[in-house]
Amino acid sequence: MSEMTYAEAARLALREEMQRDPLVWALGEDLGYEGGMAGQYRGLQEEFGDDRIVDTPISESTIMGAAVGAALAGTRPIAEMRFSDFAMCAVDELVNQAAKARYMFGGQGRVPMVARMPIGIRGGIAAQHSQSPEAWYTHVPGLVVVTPSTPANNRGLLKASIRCDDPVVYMEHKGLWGMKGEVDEADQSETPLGEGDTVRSGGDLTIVSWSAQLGVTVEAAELLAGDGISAEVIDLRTLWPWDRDLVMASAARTGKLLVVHEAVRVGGFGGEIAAEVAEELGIPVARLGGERIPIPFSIPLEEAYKIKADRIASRARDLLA
Amino acid sequence: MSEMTYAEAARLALREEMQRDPLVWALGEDLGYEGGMAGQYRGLQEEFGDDRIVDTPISESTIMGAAVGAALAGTRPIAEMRFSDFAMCAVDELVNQAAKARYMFGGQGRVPMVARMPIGIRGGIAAQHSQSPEAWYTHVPGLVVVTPSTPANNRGLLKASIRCDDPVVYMEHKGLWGMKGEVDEADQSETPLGEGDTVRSGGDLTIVSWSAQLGVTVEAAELLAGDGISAEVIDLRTLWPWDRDLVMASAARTGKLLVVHEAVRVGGFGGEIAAEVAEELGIPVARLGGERIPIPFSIPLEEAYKIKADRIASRARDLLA
Amino acid sequence: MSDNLANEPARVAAMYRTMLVIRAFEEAAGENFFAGNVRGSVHQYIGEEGIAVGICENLRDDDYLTSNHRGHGHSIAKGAHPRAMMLELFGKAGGTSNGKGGSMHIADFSVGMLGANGVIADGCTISVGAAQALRLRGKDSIVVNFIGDGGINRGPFMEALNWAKIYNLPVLFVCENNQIAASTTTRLVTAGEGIAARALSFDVPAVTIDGNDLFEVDRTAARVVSEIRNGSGPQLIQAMTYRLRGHFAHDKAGYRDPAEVDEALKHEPMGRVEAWLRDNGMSDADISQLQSEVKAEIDSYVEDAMNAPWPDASLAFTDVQDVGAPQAGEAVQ
Amino acid sequence: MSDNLANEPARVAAMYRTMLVIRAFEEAAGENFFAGNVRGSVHQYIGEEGIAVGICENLRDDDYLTSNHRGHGHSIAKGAHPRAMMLELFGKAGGTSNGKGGSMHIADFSVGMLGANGVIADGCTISVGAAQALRLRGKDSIVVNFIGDGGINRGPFMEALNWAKIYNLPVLFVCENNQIAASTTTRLVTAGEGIAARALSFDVPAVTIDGNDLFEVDRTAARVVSEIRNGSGPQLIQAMTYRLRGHFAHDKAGYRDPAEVDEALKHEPMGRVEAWLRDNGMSDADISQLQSEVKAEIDSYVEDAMNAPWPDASLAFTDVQDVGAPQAGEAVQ
Ligand SMILES: Cc1ncc(C[n+]2csc(CCOP(=O)(O)OP(=O)(O)O)c2C)c(N)n1
Ligand SMILES: Cc1ncc(C[n+]2csc(CCOP(=O)(O)OP(=O)(O)O)c2C)c(N)n1
Ligand SMILES: [Mg+2]
Ligand SMILES: [Mg+2]
Repeated sequence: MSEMTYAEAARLALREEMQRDPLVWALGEDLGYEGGMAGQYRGLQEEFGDDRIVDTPISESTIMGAAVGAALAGTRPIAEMRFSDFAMCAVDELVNQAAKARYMFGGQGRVPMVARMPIGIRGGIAAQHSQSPEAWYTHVPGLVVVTPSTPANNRGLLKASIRCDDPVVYMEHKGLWGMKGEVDEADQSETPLGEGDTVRSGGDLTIVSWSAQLGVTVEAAELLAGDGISAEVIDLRTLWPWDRDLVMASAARTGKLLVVHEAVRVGGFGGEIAAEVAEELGIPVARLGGERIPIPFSIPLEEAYKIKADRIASRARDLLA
Repeated sequence: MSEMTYAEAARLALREEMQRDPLVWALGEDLGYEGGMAGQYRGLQEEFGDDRIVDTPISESTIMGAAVGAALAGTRPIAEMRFSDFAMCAVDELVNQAAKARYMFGGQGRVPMVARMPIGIRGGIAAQHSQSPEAWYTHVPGLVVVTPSTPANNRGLLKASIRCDDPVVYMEHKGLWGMKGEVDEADQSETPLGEGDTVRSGGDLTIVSWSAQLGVTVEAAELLAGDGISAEVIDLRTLWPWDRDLVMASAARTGKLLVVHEAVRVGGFGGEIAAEVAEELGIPVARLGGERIPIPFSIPLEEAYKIKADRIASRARDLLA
Repeated sequence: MSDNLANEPARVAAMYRTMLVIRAFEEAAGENFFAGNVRGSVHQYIGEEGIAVGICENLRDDDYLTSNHRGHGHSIAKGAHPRAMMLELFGKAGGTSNGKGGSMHIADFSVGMLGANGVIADGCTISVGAAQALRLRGKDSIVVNFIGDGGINRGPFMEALNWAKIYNLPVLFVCENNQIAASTTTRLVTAGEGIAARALSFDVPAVTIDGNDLFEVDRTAARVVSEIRNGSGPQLIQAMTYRLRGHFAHDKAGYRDPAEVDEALKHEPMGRVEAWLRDNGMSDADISQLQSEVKAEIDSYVEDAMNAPWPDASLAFTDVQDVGAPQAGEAVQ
Repeated sequence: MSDNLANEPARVAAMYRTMLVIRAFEEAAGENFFAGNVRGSVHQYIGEEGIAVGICENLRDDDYLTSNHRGHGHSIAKGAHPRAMMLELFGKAGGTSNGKGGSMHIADFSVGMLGANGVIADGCTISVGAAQALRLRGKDSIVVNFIGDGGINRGPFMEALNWAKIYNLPVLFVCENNQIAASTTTRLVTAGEGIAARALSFDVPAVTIDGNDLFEVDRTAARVVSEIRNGSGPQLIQAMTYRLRGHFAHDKAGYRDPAEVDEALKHEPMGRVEAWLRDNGMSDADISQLQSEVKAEIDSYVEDAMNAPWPDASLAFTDVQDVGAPQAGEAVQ
């Protein structure tokens, strides 16, 4: 066990997979010297060469499109988009090509690539650098969607995503780069895609969350514990496929479901989970997500967007009332 | 009253608005001679000139980006994308620029544009020409999302969208181009954005749908009527803002909600509506949407994707059972 | 496929035969579109056969090809089987994609045909990535991308030109310049001298040739392909040609002067190869023999396609993804 | 703003003052970033002041300008008020966007500044559309777009060049070539001779000038702007310059040789204008007087920004849209 940050854990995972498999490579802007926004690629270009850690021009469509071609041609590329906001410059290549090639061609080809696009609010980077569009990609057949929440699962999920034969939309959270946690370097196993994690057990209600919002949700669970309310908190970790069995079992037991995410509530993935649970179990459900506004720059405005622990706790109390 | 097709009604609306307001113009590929894929622009270039019906190169990013600039600069452009699938080549311009400009600049500018991008299955055009991504745009603050279902409301909603000061994602359905219906040419009024339409009243359950799926849903209601089940059918018409009051009132009265859409069920807008109703009313809800697969080409496969009237009826029966 | 030797008759006859197969395939595709047997958009390659055949004659099975919406000719020239392709157009089991893709998504990975594409210019970015993969895998194969003269105005193509050059990738861009994009005369929406000038501005060598002259295409491809295989980096060939039919089968192309089409017919590629074969010892009898043989072959594929079974509905739910795959049948309950 | 007359001292002094304002603004922005008063990314324009000032000196308030992530200098030169801009950087009420946008989204529509932009090259497509709007509205204004030498490799920019030319739009593209994009030496990721050659391949006239020479920028802009206003269609100016600081305030730029920076300092634009003013009758006293005056002005804006109130949280929910607007407060319950 050693302590490392979320970014360092990602770097470790990538390094291990690049050592394991010479066909794993990454392409994106400023990966070499800069080593990625948060150092998640640091030193890897020196170690593996500039044809496996490729510095590219500012050409998002081609970063993504080239990854599709490279995957169809037998390698395992990681297309680094820096921000999920910039990945919107390559939605066509991801959705019309990566997600559909295997199907359109009747299974002749596979697209084992990782489209890496950090999400979320980091503080003061405003509307074009703070979005959380994960719900979009859950709606696209062919894609797997992953949202790591800790150093340990960022390592395990990235390893699993690189090894996966499907195109994986890998969404780290910019606010978590510096988060510290224990990682067992000796353990080379993947964190299985599609498996949620019950990070706190409880019997009064089930709260489902993911990515950076998970931490806030756990805080809320503490607050609730103070009032004698025991909340079970599930970290979904993978949004597609999401761990339906885990969530249903928990919700069936507690009889109440609350889903919380940083992304805009309207059209967010919370709707999918809440609807599925309501359809199957007919229990009370609730959702918390961002208001339908672009992310503002100024501190008080940005704070007004965020879903704080006290709001989560009070929504939970309403649900139990 | 005169009978016309869905495409002719759209052409009528555009022609009327272009006559009314010299700052309304359209840009896209093959609008002049071809008159749009379904003739929805036919003859308008001769009438208004090629600087108001602009034939463009194959440059989707610029069609959308130019519309944003032209809107900020005081005109009312209509960016024709031909297929919502191709609009994915311009998601950045729509989501990062059109939707956010007014907000990022503190209200200094407006973006009164229509991003016109037909959705849906037309028969045999497969995975890259048949998608229904309307849910995506409901998730984007700043955007209005419209899905006309008849010639009459295609005319009225297009007029309202052109007059709207917000960027409107206008999603006609390719399968409806030839649909005939009565249109009152004398009536110049808009179909208000955000207002749903109760197309069939009933007391046993509420079925919400939109676009081409609405017709199939009405068929299903007929089938149900045969079994003595009276379904209320609501055509949402606008997805953002959606007519929450109308849906809640109906669902509260019938006590059961079913949402049906052609788009993929996972991550679809049905989840939003079902979740909202379940949260607010705690009544039984259900959703029907496409399986999470790309749209296949071959008839039996494409048919397997579609949500037929009998499936809707049987789901409704389960809900009442 | 054979090396580019002198134009010995047998080799030319073989290329001519492939051109005939493409022409006959496209005629049959069009007829069956109107007969209601083929749905969707059928973009015919009629009049442009010399380009695909002349280029692909100089490729190996392990070279990759990426195509666009008008991909039937490219696929046949690269070695995809026209029978499986015809079944695909009909949406039948046994089609290249088992009916999942249709006309705009023909592919045959076994001969390096990485797929036709319904989104203009996306094949360009896919190509440069495929070339990077070849380098990582230590292969000496190359990638050929076919793009139209309308497609060159999409940004991703221009990004791909820059990309291919800076990484010195083995990519051959072939711009099929038929002077039109759907109903749009491309000259009117294309600034400057066009694609060759643009390619040169990226330092990508570009040559403009008569795409209706099989021999010029073949000669040029032989040289350029070997240069690229030997490390020259990307190059571009602009092949001038003419789309003898509408944009797709159901386009009457009323936007152009019939006289223009009549004129173009004089320069179409088949006749010119035919003439050469006549001058080089092939008799009229041999030629019409070959033509009817090919016609019969394609007719038999149409026959097969008519009689072939539909894919089972459950196939709609396969080949999506390994992780989080849909439960087939769930929908067809 | 004034026409481009001879370089009479008063006019040059005015331009010099604007350059000083930009320099002082950027220094203050950086200091307050490190002091924790300004959040996010602060991309300083230090060393490139001559370009924005020389170009905008030749524009009218009703000409439009679109910018990129490095937009402070462009905004000030176009006439945005540095006080409102400083308040915006601090996220305070009274900022250009009332704190909603921050450094990367400075705009002042009252002087035709249509906004800085956080997405590289999106200003290019916005510009050509704004130019089409000007034509529809019968205005003789023009649109100026600033793009970096890294940004030229994005497809939308290349699409926009083609677009501007085919519609003969009044657009001036100004490529600020500081030879770097974040930590990437753009030469290494840019094929061919670069942007001027590319523009010419679209038949867009392009000229390369010393962006650190205010006089050359001013002279060139005077000519090109009037040609465009008189219907020449789009043109491009490549202004060679150097980014004296890191990519953004928190970038130490360890990827480049300090010697390179020292060399560049010899050619930075301020000193050269200063020398000219000295030769043309401005005393050292006048100059340092002007410098301290500007410094004091910017300091006062920082002071104002420090003391200005935060925007009310409810403002987060306004200016989104008219139809389907969020219910403010709902979130802050
Ligand atoms: C991104 C995108 N935009 C638009 C279309 C619609 N479309 C299909 S083919 C075509 C014209 C293509 O012209 P060209 O590239 O010259 O190829 P040609 O058809 O002449 O072979 C268009 C506009 C598309 N398929 N993809
Ligand atoms: C589409 C997109 N990709 C990447 C980025 C991240 N980014 C911001 S500035 C920058 C470098 C820009 O370099 P250049 O265009 O030369 O402008 P300069 O910073 O040198 O003024 C990059 C890559 C972005 N903002 N938008
Ligand atoms: Mg063409
Ligand atoms: Mg630069």
